[in-house]
Amino acid sequence: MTTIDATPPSTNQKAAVNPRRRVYRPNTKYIPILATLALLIVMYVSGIANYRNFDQPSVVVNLFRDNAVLLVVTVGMTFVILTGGIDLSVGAVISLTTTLTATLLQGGWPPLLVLPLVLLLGALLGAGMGAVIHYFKVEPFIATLAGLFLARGLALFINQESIPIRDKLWTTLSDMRIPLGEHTRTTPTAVVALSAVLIAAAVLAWTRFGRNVYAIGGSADSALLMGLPVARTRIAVYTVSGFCAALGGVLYTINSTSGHALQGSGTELDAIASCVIGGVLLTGGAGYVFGSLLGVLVYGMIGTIINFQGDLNSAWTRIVVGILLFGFILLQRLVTRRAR
Amino acid sequence: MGEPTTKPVLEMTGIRKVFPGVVALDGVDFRLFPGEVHALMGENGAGKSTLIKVLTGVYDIDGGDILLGGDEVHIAGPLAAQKAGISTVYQEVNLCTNLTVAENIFIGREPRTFGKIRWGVIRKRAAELLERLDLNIDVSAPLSTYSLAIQQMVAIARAVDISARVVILDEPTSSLDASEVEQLFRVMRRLKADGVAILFVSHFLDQIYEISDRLTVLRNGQLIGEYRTAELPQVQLVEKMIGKELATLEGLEDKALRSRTKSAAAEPILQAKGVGRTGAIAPFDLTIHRGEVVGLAGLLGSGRTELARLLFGADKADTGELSIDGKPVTLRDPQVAMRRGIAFSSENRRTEGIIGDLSVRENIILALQAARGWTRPIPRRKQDEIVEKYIKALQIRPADPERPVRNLSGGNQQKVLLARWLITEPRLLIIDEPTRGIDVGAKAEIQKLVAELSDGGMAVLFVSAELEEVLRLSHKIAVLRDRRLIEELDNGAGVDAERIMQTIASGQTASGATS
Amino acid sequence: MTILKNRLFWPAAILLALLIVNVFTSNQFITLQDGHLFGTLIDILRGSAPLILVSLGMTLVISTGGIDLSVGSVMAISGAVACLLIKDLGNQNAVGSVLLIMAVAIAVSAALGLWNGSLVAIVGIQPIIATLILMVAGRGLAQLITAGQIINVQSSPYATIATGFFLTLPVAFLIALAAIGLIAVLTRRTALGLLLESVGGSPSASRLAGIQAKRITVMVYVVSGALAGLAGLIYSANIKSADSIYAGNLIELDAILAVVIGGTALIGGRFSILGTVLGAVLIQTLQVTVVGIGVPSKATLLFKAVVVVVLCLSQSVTFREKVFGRFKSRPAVRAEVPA
Amino acid sequence: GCGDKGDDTGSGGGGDGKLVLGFSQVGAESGWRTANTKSIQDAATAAGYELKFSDAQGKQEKQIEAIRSFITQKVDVIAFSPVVTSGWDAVLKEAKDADIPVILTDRAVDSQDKTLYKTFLGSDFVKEGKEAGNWLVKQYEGKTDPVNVVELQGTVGAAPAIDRQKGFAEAIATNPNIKIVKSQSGNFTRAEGKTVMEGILQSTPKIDVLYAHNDDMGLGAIEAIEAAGKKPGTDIKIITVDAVKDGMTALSEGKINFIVECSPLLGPQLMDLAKKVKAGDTVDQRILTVETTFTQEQAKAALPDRKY
Ligand SMILES: Nc1ncnc2c1ncn2[C@@H]1O[C@H](COP(=O)(O)OP(=O)(O)OP(=O)(O)O)[C@@H](O)[C@H]1O
Ligand SMILES: Nc1ncnc2c1ncn2[C@@H]1O[C@H](COP(=O)(O)OP(=O)(O)OP(=O)(O)O)[C@@H](O)[C@H]1O
Ligand SMILES: [Mg+2]
Ligand SMILES: [Mg+2]
Repeated sequence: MTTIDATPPSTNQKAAVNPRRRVYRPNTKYIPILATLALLIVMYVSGIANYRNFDQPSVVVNLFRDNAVLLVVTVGMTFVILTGGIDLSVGAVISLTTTLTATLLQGGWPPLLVLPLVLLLGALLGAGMGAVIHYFKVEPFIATLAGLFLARGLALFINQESIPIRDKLWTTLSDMRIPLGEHTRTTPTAVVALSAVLIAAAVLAWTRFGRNVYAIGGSADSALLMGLPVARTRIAVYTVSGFCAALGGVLYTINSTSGHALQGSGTELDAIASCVIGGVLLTGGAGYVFGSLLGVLVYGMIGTIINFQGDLNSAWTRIVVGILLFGFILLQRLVTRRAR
Repeated sequence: MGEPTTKPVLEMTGIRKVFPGVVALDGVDFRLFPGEVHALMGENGAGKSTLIKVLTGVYDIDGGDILLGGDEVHIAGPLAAQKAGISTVYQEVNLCTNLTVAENIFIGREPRTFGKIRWGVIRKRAAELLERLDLNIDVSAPLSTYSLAIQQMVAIARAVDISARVVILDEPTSSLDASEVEQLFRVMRRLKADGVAILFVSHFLDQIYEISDRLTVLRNGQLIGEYRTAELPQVQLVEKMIGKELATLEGLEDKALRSRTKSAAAEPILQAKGVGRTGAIAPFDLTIHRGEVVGLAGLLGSGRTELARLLFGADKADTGELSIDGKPVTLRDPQVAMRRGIAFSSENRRTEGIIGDLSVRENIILALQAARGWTRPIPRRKQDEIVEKYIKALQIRPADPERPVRNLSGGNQQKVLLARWLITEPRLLIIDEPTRGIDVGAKAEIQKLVAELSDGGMAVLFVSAELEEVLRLSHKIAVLRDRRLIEELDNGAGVDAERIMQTIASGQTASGATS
Repeated sequence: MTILKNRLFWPAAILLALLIVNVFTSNQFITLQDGHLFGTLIDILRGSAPLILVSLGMTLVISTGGIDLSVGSVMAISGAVACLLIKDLGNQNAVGSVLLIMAVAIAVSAALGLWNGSLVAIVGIQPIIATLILMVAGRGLAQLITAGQIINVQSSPYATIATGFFLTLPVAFLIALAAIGLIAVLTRRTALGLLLESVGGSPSASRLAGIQAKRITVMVYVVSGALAGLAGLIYSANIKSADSIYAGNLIELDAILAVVIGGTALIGGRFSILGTVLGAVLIQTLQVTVVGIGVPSKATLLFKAVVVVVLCLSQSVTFREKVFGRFKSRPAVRAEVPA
Repeated sequence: GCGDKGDDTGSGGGGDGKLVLGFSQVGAESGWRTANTKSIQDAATAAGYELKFSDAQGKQEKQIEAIRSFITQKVDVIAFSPVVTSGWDAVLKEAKDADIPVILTDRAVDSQDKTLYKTFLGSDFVKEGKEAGNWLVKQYEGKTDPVNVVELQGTVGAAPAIDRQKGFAEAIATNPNIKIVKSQSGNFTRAEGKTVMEGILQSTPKIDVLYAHNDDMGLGAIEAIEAAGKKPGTDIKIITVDAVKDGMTALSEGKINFIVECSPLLGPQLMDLAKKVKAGDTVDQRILTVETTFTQEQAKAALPDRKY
């Protein structure tokens, strides 16, 4: 540092408009979400144009009701995927929760004990998987697959049959309707699911834990070197996911007033797909819960359209689901690519 | 720069660290006093970064003790280190590029009310902090939108803002240019005055002599000694680092290479006419001839990297015409450029250079193999031959071709990258910060190599934050400012650092009028 | 000591343990009968062929950092196409025609792989979603081809690929062996393996090194599709019918598991063909063992869970260190950092 | 107490006055099920009804979703084959509140409130299991040798699997000589039926009887038995459930000994019922499908007219 005088570069810093300032661009990070939302609305409007009674408010309300479980599970999954992990066990945790809840309630356990118990169990299972993943450096895929086998295995072991729930609290919740408008009412399950989304969004945006989730997803090594609590955070996201899955299971039992060891199977894939459709990157570090919410709604909307179509046999149902999904993703790509 | 009278804030004794197959540290002692800048010196792979990682608990030690403020401690990890008052910038920029600049500075210690992060405060304070380092950027943009040098500054900002008793800076200046380094030193001096102990690693001897009070030299994982900087002449320091007589290092002598004459009447290899890319670099004209070394000079973020990338097709140009050997080409893809004999080594070796899981051998032959296509594998014997040759030529250590490149020291990784491109025998070699993090000895070797290659007819586009290096090697220097090529100079008599800085400074009015 | 450190040591040890269990539970572990080998071991080898094939393709896909969920549906389509065509043959036992039909089915599967690969590499859709589309729609296609019914065929050359024997060994296993050999040669004797690992290890660095990642990615999905198609043929030949609903159902999960057990990381990069084969055989052996020792159906999943847990823990270096490391001498206890 | 929605249910869904029937199918998990779907679709066309068909892919939540969608679409009659027995009260109440009559097909629900649905048309899985067991008991009447039975179960946890196991176990309990020595799940599929049977053959010294919860698993098992050098139907007696065409063929060829029919052809009966409940006629709470059992001789006679 003997030759160069440092004055010239520092002089231009004081220029009125800083010439070095990077070109301002509109907030590009929200473009994917906005595009997804726009496409969802297009889908809805074309549903109204094509099908009788599609314009009923209950179509929208039911979208949230019917997908309450998926929504809650997807919220948990979003946390996991944001850290770059994956949780295959969620569907099985739903199975276990519904089976256990139904069995315990049938056995006369007090409902106010059963509820926290099953939620705790889900969270513990998640924490266990998280600990194995973090401390033993086991691939999330394989650790949570073992969790899947374990949870569903336990459920089947406890009871293979479909068990009705006749508990007062559960049936009351199940029958409860929350009026939204003149002819529209919704259920507590939908409210719980939406609250989960809001809480998760707030946690991710405004808390240290939330930001650590993103940091780990960006680069776990860097996060560690930056002195972030990687172990705690990583275990926590799997705990959140386990908790959400258990909560989803509880919502399931409320929705259907029954428990069954095969309930919720395949939910993991739906949840992962919803996250990804909503713009969450599987490699971690990018995405929003609201995106995941939109992903769930897209999924639900596809189902609704197929139900309204009503003349597809199983084969065509699958094909049309595939085509709609493809069309949606393709448009989403095109729109976001343009806008960037 | 007083002799430390107080007790050391940090003391490491008999530190030993063994990786499978390498003893990275072997009984190293190290002391750090409050209010001093202590330089850690050594060749690439000497063990500097390892010592730092041992200190901050990234690695468990295999032997020895660490005393912090006189107490023996076990530091479980970077989090514990930070809590114990040790703040670190690691060698490879270790930030989360998916987060914003502001967030990278404050993550883990965000100001909050009732648990809710106060984003406004964070953005404001981050901007202020960077301002103090003379950096004026949009702090709410993702870090990935900035060049490596800026990322390095952000990492520094983060480290110095954490109130710590020990600040560790592992090669923070490797891609900074003179003015940024000056800003950094200003901050370091202030910290020092506050009684903070600073551990500083750099391969620039000038910087060491400017800022450090004392220095510790490592060689091959062993402690050579602890010295007061002022009492150790530069020549002796180098001798201690490399363990050889300086005589073998004549390449270090400044201006040794620059009097070379360009072979006359060389035909142009590459011609750019009005090539540019919106948001990255304004349209520019540039011609590169056979056997010519063209240096790019400019300040941080002036667009050197962006220019180089366009010439390789790493980014697509959206205006202008490019011709190679007189024939127009569109560089859609690096592959196209490679087929025309262009090679490009990125400044960002961690994400755009090495492939960590692969071995040294595989990393070296990668580009050559890609050029041949997958159906024509390079015979293993040939691979071994080439790799061995370059391991020797570039002094890559450890000289084990089957070691995963991830486990090499930073400087050695850089050499691997260089080797990757050299073996493709390109006609135009574009190297962006090729000497980043490379020790004095190897740097001289590389410079010599570049000179030899250009004598042999290879054209080189040479990008470096170190202006002297550009001056020493180039036949022609293109000066950039604010993402605009403002002048082309033939490197001859009368061209020196001052002249170039002047060009850059005066360019201000020119660009102010045109942009 | 070095064997113990090998990633594949523990899966291999567990495989061996399961095989030993089978020696005791089965009437015949391996014997010569009707001029060919027979017994539980042979059943395992034969039964694992489809999974091996699918997992091989999956290994390549995963090595580039992708994933292929559509393999099960491709299996169903391939079997459906083959059975539909064979059923309409005048002479179902005509070897030439059956071979041609099998080639057609594999070509169809490869084309489906091309579709997947294009979505991933050219359109730029995340692999999991890109292949999910075909996973869902593909099964619908298969059902459409078979009209939702099981198509029976009576073609002995077709059945041979699943149940036949050649040189006393099951043909299905020989086909799997050939595929293993082919993939091994393709990846390790050419530079393909290196390029795959490089693309998976760092896509951006690979692009700048001049590797045509797109072309390679597409190719990998095509190979995966073709191998899944072949697996589908063996699956359907085994039951001499096309079952569009269950063929390959959930096999993607087993295949991914096999790949991961084999030491290939899901994020891409280094892959091991041998490891994958070991993983696939292990999964099949586990299936057979469950039946052999008569685990009650309701406990089957729990049993599998236990094996997978043991497996993933045993493969974890840190776990082994923490459990067995206590016996090693450790540096003196150091005090905690003062907070 | 849910509110009183349904002010305009009288108008029905169809604009053209056709009867609109919403049918939610379990899925397409077998050829049996596909035949069932086809029967319903054909019968609806024949009767001139508008059919809203929805496939639940074996998931209860999808079925609930479909039923709610039918309510929104204001169909005239809802019919569905429940995936599982319990958990329908809430959604059925919604249907009731909307004044849409519900018909259960194929599988029952265990709701305590029997007014939630008009009728249940379908077979009784427990009864099917019993029929299979009774036939077996009769075969070995008066013999004292132990009879080793192997059972191939359907998908673990699925209603038909549980009930067919239960019924069978009840029936054979009358003869202590008949013992189930192995019971494994073959997932209702041919391929798994085959692999599981291979394993069982390898690990079980003496097998007299095989009871498979559906034809497909039985057919897969036959392949395994033949590969092991034994004669199905002779060395090992085989009993299955369903009576799809392939099964009947094997039965007539002597490879299976007895099949309990579980008829998928509910379409015409369903349309008939739909019309009645729409008109407000009273119908029986439980209507059994016309079903029978087949021995080898009966199969030979019935095979030519077998459609599915
Ligand atoms: N994770 C690791 N695994 C194995 N070997 C390693 C690892 N990290 C470092 N090494 C080895 O330890 C030695 C010291 O490396 P270190 O990174 O400390 O060097 P350095 O002095 O920082 O060099 P440079 O100036 O190039 O940054 C090198 O030989 C390197 O190959
Ligand atoms: N104020 C700024 N100063 C510097 N770089 C900026 C600034 N704002 C944005 N950048 C980003 O930094 C990069 C600067 O371009 P480039 O990397 O080509 O410069 P360079 O001259 O090579 O500088 P460096 O020494 O930082 O590599 C661009 O990607 C640009 O988006
Ligand atoms: Mg270093
Ligand atoms: Mg640069």
